[in-house]
Amino acid sequence: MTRELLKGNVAIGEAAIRAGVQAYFGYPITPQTELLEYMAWRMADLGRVFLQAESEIAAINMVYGAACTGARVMTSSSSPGFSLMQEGLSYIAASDVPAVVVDMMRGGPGLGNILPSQGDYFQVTRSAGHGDYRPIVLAPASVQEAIDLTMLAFDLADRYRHVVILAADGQIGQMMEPAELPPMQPLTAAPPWALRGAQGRAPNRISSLYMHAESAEAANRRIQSRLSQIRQYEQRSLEYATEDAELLVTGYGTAGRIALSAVQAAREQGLKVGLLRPLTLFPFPEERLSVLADRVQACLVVEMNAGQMLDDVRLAVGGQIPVEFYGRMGGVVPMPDELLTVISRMYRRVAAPA
Amino acid sequence: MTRELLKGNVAIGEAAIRAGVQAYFGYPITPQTELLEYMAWRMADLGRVFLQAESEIAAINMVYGAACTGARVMTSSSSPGFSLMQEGLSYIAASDVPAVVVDMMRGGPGLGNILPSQGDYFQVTRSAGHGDYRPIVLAPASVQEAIDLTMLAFDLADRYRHVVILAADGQIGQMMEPAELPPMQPLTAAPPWALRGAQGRAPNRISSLYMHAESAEAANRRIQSRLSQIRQYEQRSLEYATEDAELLVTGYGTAGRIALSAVQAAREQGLKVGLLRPLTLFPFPEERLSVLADRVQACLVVEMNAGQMLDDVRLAVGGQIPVEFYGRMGGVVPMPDELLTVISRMYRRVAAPA
Amino acid sequence: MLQEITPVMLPVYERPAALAGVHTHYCPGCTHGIAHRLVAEALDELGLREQTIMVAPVGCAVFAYQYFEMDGCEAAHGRAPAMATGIKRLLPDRTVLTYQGDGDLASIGIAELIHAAARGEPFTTIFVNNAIYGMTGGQMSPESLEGQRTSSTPGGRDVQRTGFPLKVCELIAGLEGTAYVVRRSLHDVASIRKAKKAIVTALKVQQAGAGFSLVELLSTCPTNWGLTPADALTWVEEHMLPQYPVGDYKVSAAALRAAAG
Amino acid sequence: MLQEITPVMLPVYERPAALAGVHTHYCPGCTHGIAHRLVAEALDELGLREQTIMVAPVGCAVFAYQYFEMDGCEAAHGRAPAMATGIKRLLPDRTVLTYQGDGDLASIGIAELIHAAARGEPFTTIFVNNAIYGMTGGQMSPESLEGQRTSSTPGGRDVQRTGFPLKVCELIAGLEGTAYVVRRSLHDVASIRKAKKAIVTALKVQQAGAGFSLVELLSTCPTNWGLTPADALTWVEEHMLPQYPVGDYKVSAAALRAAAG
Amino acid sequence: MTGTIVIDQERCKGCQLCTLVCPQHVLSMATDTLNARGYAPARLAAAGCTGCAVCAIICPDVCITVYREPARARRGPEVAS
Amino acid sequence: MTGTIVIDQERCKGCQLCTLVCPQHVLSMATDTLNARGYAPARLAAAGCTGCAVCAIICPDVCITVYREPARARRGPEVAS
Amino acid sequence: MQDSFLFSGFGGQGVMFAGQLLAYAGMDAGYHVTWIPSYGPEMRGGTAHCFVILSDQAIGSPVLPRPAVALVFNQPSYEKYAGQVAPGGLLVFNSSLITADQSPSVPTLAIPATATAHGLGDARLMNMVMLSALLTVRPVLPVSALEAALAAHLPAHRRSLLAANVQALAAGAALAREAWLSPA
Amino acid sequence: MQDSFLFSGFGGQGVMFAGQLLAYAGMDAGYHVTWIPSYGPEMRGGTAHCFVILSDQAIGSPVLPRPAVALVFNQPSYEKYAGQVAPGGLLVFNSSLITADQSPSVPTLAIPATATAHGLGDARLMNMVMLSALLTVRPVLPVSALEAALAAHLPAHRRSLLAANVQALAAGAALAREAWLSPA
Ligand SMILES: Cc1ncc(C[n+]2csc(CCOP(=O)(O)OP(=O)(O)O)c2C)c(N)n1
Ligand SMILES: Cc1ncc(C[n+]2csc(CCOP(=O)(O)OP(=O)(O)O)c2C)c(N)n1
Ligand code: SF4
Ligand code: SF4
Ligand code: SF4
Ligand code: SF4
Ligand code: SF4
Ligand code: SF4
Ligand SMILES: [Mg+2]
Ligand SMILES: [Mg+2]
Repeated sequence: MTRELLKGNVAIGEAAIRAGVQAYFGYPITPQTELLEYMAWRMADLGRVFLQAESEIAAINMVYGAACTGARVMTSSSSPGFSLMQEGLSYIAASDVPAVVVDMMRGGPGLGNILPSQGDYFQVTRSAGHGDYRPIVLAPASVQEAIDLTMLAFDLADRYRHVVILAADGQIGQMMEPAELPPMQPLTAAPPWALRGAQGRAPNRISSLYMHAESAEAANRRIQSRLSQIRQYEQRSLEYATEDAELLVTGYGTAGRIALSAVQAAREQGLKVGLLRPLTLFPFPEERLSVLADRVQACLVVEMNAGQMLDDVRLAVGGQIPVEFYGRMGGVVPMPDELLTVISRMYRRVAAPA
Repeated sequence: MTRELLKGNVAIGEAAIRAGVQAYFGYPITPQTELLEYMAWRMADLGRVFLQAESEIAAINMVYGAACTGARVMTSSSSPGFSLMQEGLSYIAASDVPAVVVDMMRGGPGLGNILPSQGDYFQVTRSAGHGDYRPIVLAPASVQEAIDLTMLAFDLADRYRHVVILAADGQIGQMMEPAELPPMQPLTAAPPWALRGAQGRAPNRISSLYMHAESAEAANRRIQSRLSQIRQYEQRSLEYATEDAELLVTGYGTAGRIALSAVQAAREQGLKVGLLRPLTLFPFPEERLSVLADRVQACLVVEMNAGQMLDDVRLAVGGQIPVEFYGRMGGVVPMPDELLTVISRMYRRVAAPA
Repeated sequence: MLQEITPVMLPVYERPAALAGVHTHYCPGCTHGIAHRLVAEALDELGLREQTIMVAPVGCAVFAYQYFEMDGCEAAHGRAPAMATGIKRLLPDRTVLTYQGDGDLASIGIAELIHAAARGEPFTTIFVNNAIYGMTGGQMSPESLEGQRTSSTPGGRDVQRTGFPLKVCELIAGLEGTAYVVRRSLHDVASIRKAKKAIVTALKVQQAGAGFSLVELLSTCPTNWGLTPADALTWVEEHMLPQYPVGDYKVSAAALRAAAG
Repeated sequence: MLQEITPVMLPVYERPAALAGVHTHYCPGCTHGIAHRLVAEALDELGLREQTIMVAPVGCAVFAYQYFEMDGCEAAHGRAPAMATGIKRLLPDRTVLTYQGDGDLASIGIAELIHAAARGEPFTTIFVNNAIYGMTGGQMSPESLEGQRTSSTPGGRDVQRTGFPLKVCELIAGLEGTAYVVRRSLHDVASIRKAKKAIVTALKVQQAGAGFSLVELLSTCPTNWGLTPADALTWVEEHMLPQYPVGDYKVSAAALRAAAG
Repeated sequence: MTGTIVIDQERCKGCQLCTLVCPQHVLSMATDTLNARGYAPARLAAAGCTGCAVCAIICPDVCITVYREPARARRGPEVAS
Repeated sequence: MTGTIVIDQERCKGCQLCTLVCPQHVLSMATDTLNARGYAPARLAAAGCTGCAVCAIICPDVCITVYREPARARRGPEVAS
Repeated sequence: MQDSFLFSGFGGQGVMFAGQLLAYAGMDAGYHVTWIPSYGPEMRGGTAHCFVILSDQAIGSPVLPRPAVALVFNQPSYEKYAGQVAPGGLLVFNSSLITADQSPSVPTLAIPATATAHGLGDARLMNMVMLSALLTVRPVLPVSALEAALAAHLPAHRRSLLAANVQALAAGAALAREAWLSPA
Repeated sequence: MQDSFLFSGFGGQGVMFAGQLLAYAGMDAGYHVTWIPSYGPEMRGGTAHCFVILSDQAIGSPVLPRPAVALVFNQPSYEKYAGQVAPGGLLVFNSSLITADQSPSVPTLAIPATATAHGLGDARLMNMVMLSALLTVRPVLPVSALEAALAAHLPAHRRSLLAANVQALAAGAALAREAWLSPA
């Protein structure tokens, strides 16, 4: 395969297609619109299903229906639109049907703006709707990762029959970078639980309704055990220069990527700084983080929000080391220099006090 | 005032009325429907605004509009309906208008059932929509508290110009208990920022749109500083027998109330067990909890979910002491005896090992 | 038993195969049960049971997916048309049905209904209009009649404050995507027969891919109306029928052909 | 300047007071600007500026609340009718206006529109129909014409797959809560004059509390249509007008009285 | 005697609708028993059933199976047309 | 000469609509300057303006103020009716 | 002291009001009190029930897995709850409508409540007959407390029924004394 | 090596494509590359811009507060960005449309690009003139790399313009050599 210069939104769309997505339902919203627009012609070209829904609510419920047929299906949106999908997401998760949802996060709360942000971390990782469950959440930091994690998203969705959210931000959606697309995969066959007409078999029924507390609790336990499997097997993260680091920086997606530049610069200045960049936000790579927490003096969390993954980091390190936070909000993307300043100050304070 | 036998849903409605709620917009959903039904006749009787909205989305956006006029306004729902309000809540919070929202939680995820649950803890405390903010969240455990916290909700909403969520569950909504209602309060006057026509003054404008990153970040900082004030001044909790406790039990709302029975029973058996019951879920009473964490040997968190406040407890105690969890899901309410068993087992293990 | 079934007697009316054997939770005399039976009979008649997917609503018919002997699912409140769209787009040769109450379809779900209809999604909606929110205990629905007492309009529906009854067939018949939009009633035997015919026609229209089809059925809620089952039928006749006239609101040319064929 | 304004000359056309002095972000030639001006003129004429509350949509008119010299707010996408309902219910004697694009009103917001209309909420909606999602860069809206190329219908709108244009006036005129529902166009001077009159009438209808009023304005999006501003006007005339005929779709008796008074 | 019916006593919810529509007035409600779910079921209480199936058509709980003598039965169920 | 107009050069976005509708053909677009926002604004380029206000009615950016001699002005703006 | 009561029967049998009346009486007597119904579609067509607790300290759970006392008004409720009463408890049942075909491990009190109510002219008085029968054999509160509660809390539109209700209370108490004192 | 480029002008001036072409050329030369546009309503009626980075190591941020090089195509872009170029950087501006009324602290290169493009028969070639002018004085990549990138990446429906584009590249390079070598 050759490398192409690809826009994040387009790359995700094409990756989904190569992963065998059979239907896309979506509603325009900046900064993910190009993904929808790409699907509009590409899916039609391939004779697959593309439909611009009347709203994000309709889109997620179309996804719900389409997913019930056993097909690989997808929708994408950005923060306000993602908020509108909460009820539908909760239904999907409760019904054990796989679905992939892209949240190309933008500045919030409210209408906010269309600039890159990570303000939906809580919403994507904690529940995405009412009731007890957590979606699998993947956080790409580059166009290539957007492709790779989109492919992974479909596999995980099918494997666990669970909702997978690709949580990126406007910068990743809008940016072009060289990247390599995987080969086209064949469409997956419909699984036995799919709704396709009860021909020669007992009816299949998909629902999230459990009138009685006992059956509802059993359904919840099923979800929880699925989640603990996911916690056990699916934690993923990348590291840079953590071997001898005194200060560990952590951040995901765009913030994590920019933090890498800052960490590299800090290393050039001789500071023993390392980076852990989670690829999965749920399951949060707590195992790896707690291993690293044993080694470093302190940890700095960088996010494009007011401090959300911060909770997961603090939970993972469990008070072992001081954890500090640096965040920009409302669509401001921190610059490498800015992070370098923050890192070196903190380094002097906590890791190598004079 | 005399004590009356009041149903939780009705008590909340009447408390809101006495707090001077001028408009109620809502959509039926079990187990909060009686609240809507009560408002239907009571508000009409008083010549205030009652409107059954076409959906929860309409309801929350009617609340948004009505709140912009400077009136005290309210809606109520239960888990799936609350999920549908996420976008609207985020807009309201971003626009600095006060609003009170009741979430009478039920078994989830998905359609689930109508039984009592605390499965929305994450959704209510973490963001209630996209972007960075947290609603103030109050958690009553009895009909009397439902009344008192409803009154408080309106005051806090006005004081901070913020969203306040009363997070109860089906049991509190459905239960009758003796309780005392406060006297009727006069309606509040419209604040200067309210939209009521720009007569003889410059226009007032309310929005959550900040095109530029700088202004959006400034708006976020305003919200964050409001939140830190709230964190500083509004943490509330109740305690029982914590002075000499070796094991601290904590739970809110119905779970906390039932835990109290279990803790009392444990005390009768001579076990040094105490209870902390948060009244505010955001701000979480972390100060008090961390003080207590210094004194006790271990902490048990009890919830009617898979472990959500658990995170806040672990964050507050910061690894000082072991924290364990006991939860029931999908509408199952734990029984006092059941909790007593859990408590005494844990007590023997961690607090007073033989 | 007063009459024995002698060997010479033949069954002329039996439980349709498309209905599951389970007990339903409907209240005594609730005509949801009749609507279910008619749908099942229609599917049996056309031999569609094994290729049908049923989308149940949130409302008293929330268990509908269990009450039919076929593949089914349960949509979020009001979103059945969106869910059905998702299914039908993936499986265009299957028969897809939504079954929705008036709160579900006309209140929270009106956007999804209108857009599915405007797009001409070729599935069939059975719209059970009992002028009230049955499941949640009898609140006003958009279909409640002027003056109707409900638990959220305790003084009777005041149309000036709560709005005017929403006439769904009339509303959507003008949309180009609709092929077959009719209203029938379940309040007596003759009407039930006509309702059945309409459901059969709607399914044929769907099979022909002619566009969106909807059969509205005026139905009872004895429990929340506070009437006996028999009085509830009379209430439909006396109060609902004048407001919601039965009739064919749209039969497109393609639908006509499909019905004939 | 070729002509001097001599003292004997009087201004006959000035910027309306209800328009704020700020620059707008609309593209050159976009008729959103005309719609804004007409609303401002109508409010000035009726002396309503100081008692009006404007609800802006999400769409290119997202800043409308800043472009008028009056109280205003900014609704979530499609929810302006709900927000306006909240305001109007609390302040029944104020004038409440929503200003919505076709994506906002007819797609995501159709439920809130229909229910506000069915309830007869006495506020006024200015519905700017440019047959496209302007702000997000030109995707299909429910109003896009058959065959129209948009960024989400690159091969032209195929009504069989994407649905048929949704005719909002026609859809809601039959609702009992609507008092005044008309369509006008902004494609030439004569039409603009008529549009202005309709807005004035709608506001009078609102003042009379006669019910819900809506003025649809056929508008341009030169940027996303890929046309010059002048060609865009022609496109409205040649392509939109035949599909969306201007006219009075509903003028209730009460509205007639209000308009006359 | 041209027809008869069988009422599933356990399914019947005692709504009485069948008894009201039967043109032959041969149906009535049990007064002596309740079924397991607490309902007094309908019963064929007199001779004269014609197998017209009107009761079955109105029964919301699909409790009634209708039988006819072959001559009439061949004319097919009136229900299904 | 019965009227004139003033075009707010900074507000004008150069859309040309006024120049196309002016019945007197007295408007044209600047070719020599751009305003601060980069647009070539419209200008009154010839004598003959009647103050009919047609240009102002079509202008999407409300750039045009129209003046008339008192006799005609008293008839009131044609815009507002 | 803590005592818990399950009331169960068809909708329309006055299950909820009977429970509420006990709760009112308990409240007026200074007890902590909770009342909680079954709610929502559970009720649809089936049996309805409510749970009442009286206690002299704060009540944790308003529902318990096994009530100390069950008052069952119809056969399905009997089937469901007869075996669930806590040890040391009591089962009161409406023998007019219930065929007692189980042998519960707790004492039972059979009251022909519907028949008695009929005799008093209104079958809807059945719930009062049952309630006073209960308090007669398990005197958590005196039957007179129910009378007072009725007088204080009967909604205005039902005031006219006060006398009949009081009569029913008396009848229930009489039946209970009889049944309880004369071993079966 | 890391170099960063801001392209800014009116929509329709080929801002985005110029940036993309540089990115393509950089990619083909083996660099890490990012390209990112301004997007959404920011573009509405105003100036559009994009930001390109070429680097020999992984690129953290695809946008920087101050570009090393700014290519401005129109007056508003000049006003906005002339002062923002990083120290040691370069400002290239389209002198056909821009009156240089500031004195930026970085060297400037004035290219009559629109006029030149006009001369070549198509004003839309302006962006190519500017781009090759830039690479001529700041030879991160040879101008020939742009030609190759054009050949490789010009979309099919624009293929017919290849020759004209290549001509424009040559013209830009010539202009730049002239302007740069002959001090003003
Ligand atoms: C999002 C959401 N809102 C509200 C509810 C509560 N709810 C359940 S059923 C129902 C109304 C059902 O009425 P209708 O559709 O008329 O059906 P019926 O019961 O009358 O057959 C409502 C409001 C819900 N489950 N989900
Ligand atoms: C919930 C939500 N979904 C989507 C968007 C993105 N969005 C912004 S404006 C718009 C469409 C606007 O189109 P229209 O209403 O026709 O107005 P126009 O711009 O054409 O005037 C969309 C989809 C959003 N902001 N919020
Ligand atoms: S509540 Fe009404 S609609 Fe629901 S099952 Fe009972 S009678 Fe039927
Ligand atoms: S994008 Fe279209 S609708 Fe929006 S301002 Fe520009 S021309 Fe007007
Ligand atoms: S089949 Fe006809 S005659 Fe026989 S019982 Fe039924 S309704 Fe009566
Ligand atoms: S109609 Fe059916 S359910 Fe009703 S009484 Fe007759 S047999 Fe029973
Ligand atoms: S007022 Fe009339 S004549 Fe004068 S410039 Fe404008 S359009 Fe032309
Ligand atoms: S119509 Fe207005 S904006 Fe357009 S060119 Fe004329 S003055 Fe300028
Ligand atoms: Mg209904
Ligand atoms: Mg539009």
